[in-house]
Amino acid sequence: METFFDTLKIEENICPPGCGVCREKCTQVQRSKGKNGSGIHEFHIPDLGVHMANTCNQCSEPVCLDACPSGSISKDEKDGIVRIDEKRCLGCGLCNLVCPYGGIDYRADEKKAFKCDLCDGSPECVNVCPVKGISLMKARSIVGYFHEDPLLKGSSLCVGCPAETTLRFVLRVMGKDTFLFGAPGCATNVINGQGIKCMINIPSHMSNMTTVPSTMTGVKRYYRRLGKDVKCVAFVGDGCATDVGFQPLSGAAERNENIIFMCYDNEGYMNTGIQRSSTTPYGGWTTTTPAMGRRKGKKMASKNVPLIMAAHEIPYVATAVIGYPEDFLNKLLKAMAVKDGMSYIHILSPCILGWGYSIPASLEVIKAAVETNYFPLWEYERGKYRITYEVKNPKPITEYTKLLKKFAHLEKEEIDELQEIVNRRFNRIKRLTEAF
Amino acid sequence: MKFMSKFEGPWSTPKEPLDIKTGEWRSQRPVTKREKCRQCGWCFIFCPAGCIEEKAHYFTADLDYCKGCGVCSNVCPAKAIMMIREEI
Amino acid sequence: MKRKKHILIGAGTAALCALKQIRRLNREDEIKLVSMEDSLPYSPTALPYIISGKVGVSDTFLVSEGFFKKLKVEFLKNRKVERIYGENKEIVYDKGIREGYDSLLIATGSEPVVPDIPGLYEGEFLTIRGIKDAQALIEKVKEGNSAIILGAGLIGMHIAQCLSEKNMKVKVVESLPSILPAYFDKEASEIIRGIMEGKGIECLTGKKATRIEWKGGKVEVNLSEGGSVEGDLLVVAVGVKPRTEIVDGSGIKIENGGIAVDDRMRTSMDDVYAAGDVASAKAFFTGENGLNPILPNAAEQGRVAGSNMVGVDTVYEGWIPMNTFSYFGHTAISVGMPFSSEKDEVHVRKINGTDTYRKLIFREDRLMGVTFIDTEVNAGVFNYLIRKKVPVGEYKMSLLEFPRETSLYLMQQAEKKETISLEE
Amino acid sequence: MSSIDLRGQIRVLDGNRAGAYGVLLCKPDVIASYPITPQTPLLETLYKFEAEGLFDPEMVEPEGENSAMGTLIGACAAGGRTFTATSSQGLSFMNDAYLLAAGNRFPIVMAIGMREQVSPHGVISGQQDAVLVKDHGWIQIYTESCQEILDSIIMAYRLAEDEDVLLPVNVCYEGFYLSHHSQRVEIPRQEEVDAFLAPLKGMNRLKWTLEEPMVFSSYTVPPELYTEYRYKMCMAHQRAKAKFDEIDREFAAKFGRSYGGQIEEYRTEDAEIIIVTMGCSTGTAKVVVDRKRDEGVKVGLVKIRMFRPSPKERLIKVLNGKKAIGVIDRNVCYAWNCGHNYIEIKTVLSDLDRPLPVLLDFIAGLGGADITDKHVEKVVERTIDAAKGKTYEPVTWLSLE
Repeated sequence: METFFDTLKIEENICPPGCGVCREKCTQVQRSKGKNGSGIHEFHIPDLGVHMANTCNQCSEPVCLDACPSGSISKDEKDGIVRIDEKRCLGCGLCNLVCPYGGIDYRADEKKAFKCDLCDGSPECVNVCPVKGISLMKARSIVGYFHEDPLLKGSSLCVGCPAETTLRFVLRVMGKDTFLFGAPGCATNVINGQGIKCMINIPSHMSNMTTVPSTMTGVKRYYRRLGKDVKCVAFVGDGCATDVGFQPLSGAAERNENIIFMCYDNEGYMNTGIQRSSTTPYGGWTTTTPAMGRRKGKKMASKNVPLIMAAHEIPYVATAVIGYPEDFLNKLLKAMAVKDGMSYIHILSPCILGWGYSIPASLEVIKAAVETNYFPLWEYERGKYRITYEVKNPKPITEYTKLLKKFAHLEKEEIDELQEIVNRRFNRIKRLTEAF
Repeated sequence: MKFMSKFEGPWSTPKEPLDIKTGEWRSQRPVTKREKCRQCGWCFIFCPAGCIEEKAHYFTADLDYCKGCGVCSNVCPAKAIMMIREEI
Repeated sequence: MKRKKHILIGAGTAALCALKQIRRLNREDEIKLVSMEDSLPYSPTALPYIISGKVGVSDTFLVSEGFFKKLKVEFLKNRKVERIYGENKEIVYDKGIREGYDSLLIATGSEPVVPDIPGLYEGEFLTIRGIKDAQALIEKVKEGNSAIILGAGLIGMHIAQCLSEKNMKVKVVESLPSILPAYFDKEASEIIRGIMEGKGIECLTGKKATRIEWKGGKVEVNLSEGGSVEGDLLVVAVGVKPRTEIVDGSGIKIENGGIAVDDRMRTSMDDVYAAGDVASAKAFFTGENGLNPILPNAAEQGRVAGSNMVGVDTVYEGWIPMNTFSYFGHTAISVGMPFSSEKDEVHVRKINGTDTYRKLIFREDRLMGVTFIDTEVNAGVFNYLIRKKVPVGEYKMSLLEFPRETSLYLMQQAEKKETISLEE
Repeated sequence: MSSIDLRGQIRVLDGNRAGAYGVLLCKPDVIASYPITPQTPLLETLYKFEAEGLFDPEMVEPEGENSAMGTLIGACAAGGRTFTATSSQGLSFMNDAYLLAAGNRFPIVMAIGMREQVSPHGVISGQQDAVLVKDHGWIQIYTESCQEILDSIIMAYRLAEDEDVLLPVNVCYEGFYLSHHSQRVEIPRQEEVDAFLAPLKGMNRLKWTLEEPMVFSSYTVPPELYTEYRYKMCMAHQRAKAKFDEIDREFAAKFGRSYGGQIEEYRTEDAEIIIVTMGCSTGTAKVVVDRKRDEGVKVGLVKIRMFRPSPKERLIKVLNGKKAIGVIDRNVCYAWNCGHNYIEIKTVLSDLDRPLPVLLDFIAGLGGADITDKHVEKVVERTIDAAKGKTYEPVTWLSLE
């Protein structure tokens, strides 16, 4: 259905001062093709503290193309890349004159226009950037696995809730041959619909918080008896998965039922109005762990549920976040491939209201959680632990906590303690990857 | 006796879809700079409301359902999606 | 919805951009492109490059043969539209054939102005507007011969350069005091002139051609204030004027010599649009209508017209003067107002020992115009800053010192500002 | 052929095993059960049957009763026939899912090996566990004998899965007295049961399929819709009553055994006084009734089989014109200081013709205590006296006298 072109993303304000590695590499690559120039420019205006890079936008209605008097600029329908036919280029410079985004250069000495051609799909700048500031976003390799979204539009989840994004992502990957299971919680609103009106196009069950894994067991086993392999997927909150519903989850894991159980962990009871759960982090504010008077949020660390699930030695356990969709996709595919037992995926899912951050910032929060090792991305696959996204230079936990009002009351002492918990937990996982 | 549901129990079917025009919640709306859209589809993946659609050569939100969260604008690598305040 | 029929008259940049836009927004409507010429569409801007031999004729066609088929567009070559009947929504072709339309675009472009100089028509002078003109000139190019060019505008200077590169002796006659007078101020103009003259191009500015005399294959141009120049061929490039004869008798309003359009590129007649060199359209700075026959405008006006023709309401922001001129490895760029007025703040930077010249014109904290000679910039970004009225107050000096970097930074910031969510 | 396959035979079996044969004969698709005394041997027997290949349901071993019911909810929603059994605190622990099953109209059949509830602790017989959930939306059938357990399980599936009913059904039998005591049991042949259950195959039942996706247990707004579902559930319960009588008649025709449907009426026709019982004490009571009849006392007995829904119409019919009613309750209602059936009968009184019979309640057999013929004789005698005009406290704690 959709086109989905690969595209370069350049992060803002992270170019190291004086760095020019991307430009040098691009020039080198282009030279090897007999061209002279760089399709990417990094700039430094020390006086203004500006360190940035700029490249062609590969517009869908390129004005450079429209303004070219010799028809030498074209937009490739297959990869979306705007290319210059060098042989036909007059060197008139009109493209440079009309492009508002500085995406095309004119070289007077050569009388040629010059621009980024994305190295025809595998841009070298991505590999050389020392701060990973350039990435190639490849939606096609993700949406290639998408099915039609079984979830209708118009859900009553909060504006911008990443849990909805996550659920749609999961369901698009899972496809139609899926039974979906939910429990009372935020996602209820999505899964259930209201009254006699439904908003999901796959069979779905709204269970009690204590009966999700067992209900899945029943469906899976009944269909197994009929000789049919159906996907049974749960998408429940941490209250259900890690608290009141933990016993049946553990039971299903011990029985190694062939189900995919996903917990979207928003670290609290959010549908009832932000009460603490067993995954509320140390120091985290909730209405039942207030930050006032004698209290400074939750006193104890969160329950490390994915690790507990791995201890059940089920075939597959992973942590995932929607902010790293390729990683998430791989994990979903692995979970779907498991036919002899249970898969558990623990998803960190920020709650705009309960955590206190601005509506569109979910992905920043998620990324900060990963980049600080607060929520390391790892998997346990048939006995082997593996970190699936290595953070080279983990940022201090303050880079995460500063984004969230629920940590606003923390002082150095608590921050240090939280950092200690993060370090300890990451080291545990790290050592597990080394030991197993 | 007047009944709303044709079923005996609390069940529902997508044949009777729930159609809440969540667009009414919106205080700001995304407007795609058509010409600048790279068709990368990142907004499509990340739109919580699942309301991003592909037009001829750009992606745009279905404003009947778009809640105006701004995530699409936030993830757009081309900065091609503007958030415009809704006027009442 | 009913399939509509759009007829586009002309096959230049404006018509093609309108066509592409219509197709982007509507896959069903019928589109017909009518060209007076028998070739594929091309841009006159490319003609000097044919003369210089940089590219062949076929390399300058704007689109390939397959383009029309792919876009489901009917391309009529060699057809002239004689008349438009707005009340019936019909056009009449040269052979009297009538055809109805739902919307019509006039993008007939412009033609060279030929000044009324005694003796001009007694010999074979050349103008450069079509491929045939270019081919005719190529045939007359001969190393060592000399050429006289009337007009030191962009076309005139460009041809001068091309002929000079072919080792012809070139003399340019311009009635105004400087070359490229519409786009560059005196100082910039002098820098360019210096380089041109260094390459042997004689620039006779402030001199009018008063009489042309043709003798034995030579042409002599008598100049005002006395004196004359002699050459083997004469090129007239004093400017272009809109090609408007198509609207004669139709009642469509003409102003400034072009077809008057509003900010949706609509003419005074319902469902008839005009775009490109033929149109007298809103100017960005003054808001008044005027002519600005340059390619970027044709492209943008074509896009705006195309959008409106399929019912997607699109406002034309107005044209901004701009041009870029490449000559002998040098580049001169002008975007926005080339000349400052008294209320403007002007900053100029020249770098000793080079031909580098930068001039920035500000009005309060807005950028109004820039001129760059031999300065590497992304010129369109300045157009962006001017058009978007981006406040540049504190960055004025930085723009002068680091024009490329600062303009890109400001553009990125402005783009980011537009996309920042208002929700907190 | 397995040595434990006793289908088509007559054997001496305890109630748990008799019940297990009932389940075997109904061929459920999914069984999930968690052990709790006294029903444990029932599920053990089922796991043996499966191991021996007598049938091949999916046998789930859940980690608790709530998950057992959860499993059945899933399997039943998908269209499967399901079975589980529990007792006492197991039933309490299952409550979360127990309610969900009824509200969703899932035709699950569950046996309850009845036992007292905590506190105090005690693995002791009683009816308290089952009567406590009398308004949780399940149909409840109480049995008197091991044979009746087996037969009632078969009838329970006919009732639960009937398209006019679609409600979960409990088959209740007292722990130890029935679960662990052996009696003569006729085990039907498989073909007979297959034929008896065959009508269910043609019945409509919404299932959870990929082809016709549905959401089960939707979020109910507006309140009128909630009311509608409750009304429909009440109506289903009301329809179940006559349906159960029909099923009983059909069962009698096929198997030669009848239990009277909603209630069993024993020598009631010309009786002046009626003893009301529920569960296994009925056998003892019948002996006493016979004995008293021999003495010329016009006493009859009504056995409540269908405790939920209430067999109101049948009770009105049988109790009309009687002089006195003595209820034996093996359970207590704290609110009214009486047994639950006493409240039930008292509710029916207002619908009887005047003069109303005198109503007495006798709480007996709690905590695993036996209800002996001496107890029942006391009940009959006092009820006769009351009919003659003697005044008694309405409720007697018989075991404490």
